[in-house]
Amino acid sequence: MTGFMMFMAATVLASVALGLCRVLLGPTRADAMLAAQLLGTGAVAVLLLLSHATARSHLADVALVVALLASVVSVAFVRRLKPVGGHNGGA
Amino acid sequence: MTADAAALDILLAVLLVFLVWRLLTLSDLFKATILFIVFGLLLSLAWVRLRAPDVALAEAAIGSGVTGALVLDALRRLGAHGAVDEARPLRLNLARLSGGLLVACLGAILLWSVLSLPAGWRGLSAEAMAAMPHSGVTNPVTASLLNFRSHDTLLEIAVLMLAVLGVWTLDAEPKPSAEPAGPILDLLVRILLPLMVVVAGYLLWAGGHAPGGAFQGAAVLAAGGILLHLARPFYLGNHVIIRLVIGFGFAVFLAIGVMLVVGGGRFLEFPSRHAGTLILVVEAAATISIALILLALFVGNVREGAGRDAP
Amino acid sequence: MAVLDWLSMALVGAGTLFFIAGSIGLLRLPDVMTRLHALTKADNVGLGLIVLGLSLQTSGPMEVVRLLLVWALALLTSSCACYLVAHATLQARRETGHDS
Amino acid sequence: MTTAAWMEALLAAPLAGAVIALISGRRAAALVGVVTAFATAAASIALAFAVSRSGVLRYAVGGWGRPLGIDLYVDGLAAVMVAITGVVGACISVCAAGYFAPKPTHADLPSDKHDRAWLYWPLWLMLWGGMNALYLSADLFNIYVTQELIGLSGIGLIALAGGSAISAALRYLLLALAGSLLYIVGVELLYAGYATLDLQQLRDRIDANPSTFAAAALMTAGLLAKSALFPLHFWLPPAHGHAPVPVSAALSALVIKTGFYLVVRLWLHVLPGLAWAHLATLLGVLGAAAVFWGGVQALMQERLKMMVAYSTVAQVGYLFMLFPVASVPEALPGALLLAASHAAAKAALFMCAGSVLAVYGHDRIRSINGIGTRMPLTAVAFALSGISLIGLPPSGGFAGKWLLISAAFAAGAWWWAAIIVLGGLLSAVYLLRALAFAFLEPPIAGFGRAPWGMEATSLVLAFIAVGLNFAARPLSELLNAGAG
Repeated sequence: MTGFMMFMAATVLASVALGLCRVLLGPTRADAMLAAQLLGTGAVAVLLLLSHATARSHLADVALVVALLASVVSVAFVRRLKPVGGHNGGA
Repeated sequence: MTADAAALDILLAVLLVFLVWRLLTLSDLFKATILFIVFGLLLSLAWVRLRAPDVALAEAAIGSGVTGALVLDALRRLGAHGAVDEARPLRLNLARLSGGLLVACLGAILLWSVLSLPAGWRGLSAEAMAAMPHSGVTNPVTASLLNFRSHDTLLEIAVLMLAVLGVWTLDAEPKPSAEPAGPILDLLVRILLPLMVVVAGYLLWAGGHAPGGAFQGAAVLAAGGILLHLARPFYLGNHVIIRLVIGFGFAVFLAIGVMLVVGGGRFLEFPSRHAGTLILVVEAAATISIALILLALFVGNVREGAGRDAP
Repeated sequence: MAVLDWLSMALVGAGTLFFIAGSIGLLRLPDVMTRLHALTKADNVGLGLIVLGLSLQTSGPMEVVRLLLVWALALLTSSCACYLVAHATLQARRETGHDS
Repeated sequence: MTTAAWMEALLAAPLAGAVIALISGRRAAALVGVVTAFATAAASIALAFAVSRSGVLRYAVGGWGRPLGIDLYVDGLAAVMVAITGVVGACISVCAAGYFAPKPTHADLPSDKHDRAWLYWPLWLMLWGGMNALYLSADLFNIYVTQELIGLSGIGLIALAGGSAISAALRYLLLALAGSLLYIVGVELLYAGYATLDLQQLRDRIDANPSTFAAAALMTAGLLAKSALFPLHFWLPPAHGHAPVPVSAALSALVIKTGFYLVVRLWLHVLPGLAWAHLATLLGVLGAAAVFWGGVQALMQERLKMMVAYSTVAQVGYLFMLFPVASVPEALPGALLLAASHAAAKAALFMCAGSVLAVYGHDRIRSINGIGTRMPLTAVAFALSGISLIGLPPSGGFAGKWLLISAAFAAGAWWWAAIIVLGGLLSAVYLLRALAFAFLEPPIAGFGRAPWGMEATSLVLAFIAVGLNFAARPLSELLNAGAG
C-alpha cells in the first residue's frame, strides 16, 4: 500500500514536471503561468500521497499551506504583468 | 528505502538541478521567474523527503507566497525591455570558465566531505532529546530555535528588521496603480484572507508540538497581506504604528531575555516551568512582527497618496 | 487486503491518470483557452480523486476534514486563478488585437 | 558589576537602543542613539577592566551550555576588540549626531534624503550590537548570524547616501552574501565532523583530516573577502568612498576588523593543530601585496574620501602580516595595536574628509588648498592621524609596527619588517601629497563652515591614535589575562 502511494506520488510528480515544458515552449506568459499552477496542484497531491505513504500526518499541513497560497502568484501575475508580453509572447 | 521512494528522490534531484540550470541560462526573465517559483515548490518537496518538515513548511509558505509575488513584481519594475536579459544565455569566457571550475571544485569537496561522514551520524540530536523535557515544547525544532539556540533566533529577527530598514533607505516611489479588483478577485480575497489568518494561528500554535511556528505562520499571514495589496494597493509608510509593530517581536524577545537576567538568571534562560508559555509569547509577538516585515518588504517604500506608474 | 484498500488504490490511480491527462493536455492542446481546460481537470478531478482515495485510509474524522479542506482550497484557488488568467488574456487580446 | 553583567549589557544595550530608536523615529532617534552609544562605550571599557582583573569568562546564554546551547566567551583578544569598537563607536556616534541632524549641509547627502536620515540610528546600533555579539561569541553558527547582522546593517547604512552609493551597497551585499556562504559551508563541514559548534570544543577535538582543511579553507576565504584583503578588496573603495561620512568611518575603522578578528580567532585559537605554515605565509604575502597595491591606488586617487578608502586596503595588509610571525609573542599585541590605531586614525581621516566636503562642497585633493588656515582643527587631526597611519613616533601606528617588526626579526624573517617599513613610506607619500595641497597653497575665499562636532571628534580620534603609542604594555597584559 505505502509502496503504491509512493509510486503514485512519483508518477504525479513526473507528469506535472513534464508539463513544465510549457514554461519553456510558451508562447504566452499565460501558458507558463498555467504550467506553474499545475505544478502547484501536483505538489499538493504529492504531499498528500507522501503524508500517507510515510505515515506523517503533518505533511498534510504543508499541502494545506501550498494549496492556500497557490493563488498568490497567479494574482501577482495578472495584477502586475501583462499576460501576453515577453519577447516571444503575443505572436 | 524502497525503490519507489528512491525513484521519487532521484526524480526530484534531477528536476531541481535541471531547473536551476534553465533558470540561470534562460534569456527570457519571465520564464526564469516562473521556473524560480516552481523551484521553490520542488525544494519544499525535497525538504519533506529530507525529513525536515519545518523547513518544508517555511519554504512552501515563503516560496509560493512572498517570494513568488516579490520576483514577479520585480519583473514589472524592469519593464518591457528589462524582461529580456541580453547577456544570457551564458557564453563561455575565461572568467566564467574559471568561476565554473572553482564551483566544481567546491562541489567536489562538499560531495567528498559528505560521503566521508561516518555512517549513522547523529550530530547533537542525543543531547537535544535529553534536554527536551526542560525545553517547554515537544517539537525539537522549536526547542532548538526558541530555547537551546534562542540567541541566534533573537539576532535573526533583528536581521529581518534590518531588511525593512534597508528598504526604507531607498527612494520612495509612487503607489502602483491598479484597476478595480473585479468580482472574482474580490471573492478570492474575501474567502482566503480569513482562512490565512486562521491557518497562520494554527501553524503558530502547532509549532510547539509539530512542524510550524512563528516564521511559517508569519509567512502565511504576510501572503494574505500581499494578496490584499495586490487586489487593493495600500500605503504602508514608516508611520509610528508600523514601526511599533515591526519592532514589537524583537522588543518582546529582548525584554524577556533581559528580564530573566534581572530576575537572577542568565540572558534568555527560560525557567523550565514557564518555558512553554514564554516561548509562545515570544513566538506570537514574532509572528505579528515578521508578517508585517515580510509585507513591508513587498510593499516597498511607497509614497503616500494616489500615484501612477510611469507611462 | 480489504475491499476498502482496493477502492482507495483505484481512486488514487484514477486521480493520477487525470494528472497525466492534464499534463499531456497542457502540452498538446493548441492555445491558452483550451489548455485551461486540461489544467482544471487535473486540479479538480485529479486531486479530488486522490483526496477521496486517501480519505478511505485515514485514522480519524479530523484527517478527512483536513484532506477535504485541502481539496476545497485547491478548487477555489485554481478556479479563481484560471478565471483571472483567462480574463487577463482576453483583455490583452482585445487591447493588442493579437490572437494567441 | 561582574564580567558577566558587562557582557550582558554589551549584547543587550545596543540592540535595545536600536529597537527603541526604530520605534521612536525621526524625533528622538538621535538622542536614543547617542545615549546608547555612550552607555555601550562605557560598558566596553568596563569589560576590558573586568577581564584584566578577573580573567577569561565563559557564559552560557539560555543556561544550556555547549554544545547544545550557545556560549559566550570573553578573553583579552575579545575584550580588546570590544573596547576598540566602543571607543571609536562613541566618537562616530557624536560625529553622526551632527552629520545626520535635521538640516544637512553636506554635499554627499542630498537634502531629499534627509527625512530618512534618522534610519542611521537603528542601523548603526544594530551594526554595533552585531559587532559586540560577534566578538563575544564562542559559537561558529552564532558568529555567522552576527555577520549577517553586521552585513545587512552595513548595506542599509551605505544606501543612506543614495545615488551611486546604491550600486556600491548592492555590490557589498553580494560580496557579504558570498562570503557568508563560504563561511557557513565551512561551519557545516566542521559540525558534521565534530558535532559541536563551540570554538573551544572544536579546538580540543580537531584532527588534521582533509574535510577539516576544506572547512578551514572555505571559512578563511569567506572571511578574507569580508576583511577586504587583496585581491578581494575590489568592493571596499566604492562602498567606503560613497557612504555617508560616519558610515565610511564605521565600516573602515571597525567592520573590516571583524573579518580579521575571526581569521585570528580561527587560526590562532581554534585550528592551531592544523599545520598551516604555508597558509600563514600566503596570508602574509597577500598582506604585503595589499600594502603596495592599496598604497599605489591611494596615491592615484583624485578624491580625498577615495584615497582614505584605498588606504584601508593597504592598512588591512599590515594586519595580515601577523600570521607568518604569529609564533612570536609580540606579534599579536603588535597587530592589535595596529588595528586599534588604524581604527581611530581611519575614523578621524574620514571625518576630516567629511569636514572638507562640508566646507568646500567637494573633496578633490587638487583643490583643497588652504585647509591649514581655514580649518586648523581638521588640518591638525589630518596630520596626527597621518602620523599614526605612516607609523611615525610617537603614535599607536608606530608602536604597533615596532612590535610587528621586532616579531619579524625574532622569527628570523626580516623581509616582513622591510615590507612594513616600505609600506610606511608609501603611505607617507600619499598622505603628504594631500597635506601638501592642504597646507602649501594659499587659501581661497568663500564656502561653508565646518561642522564643529565632526572637527572636534576627528581631533579626539587623532589624539587617541597618537596616544595609543603608550598602550603596548597594558594591551599585552590584557591579552595575557585572557591566556590565564
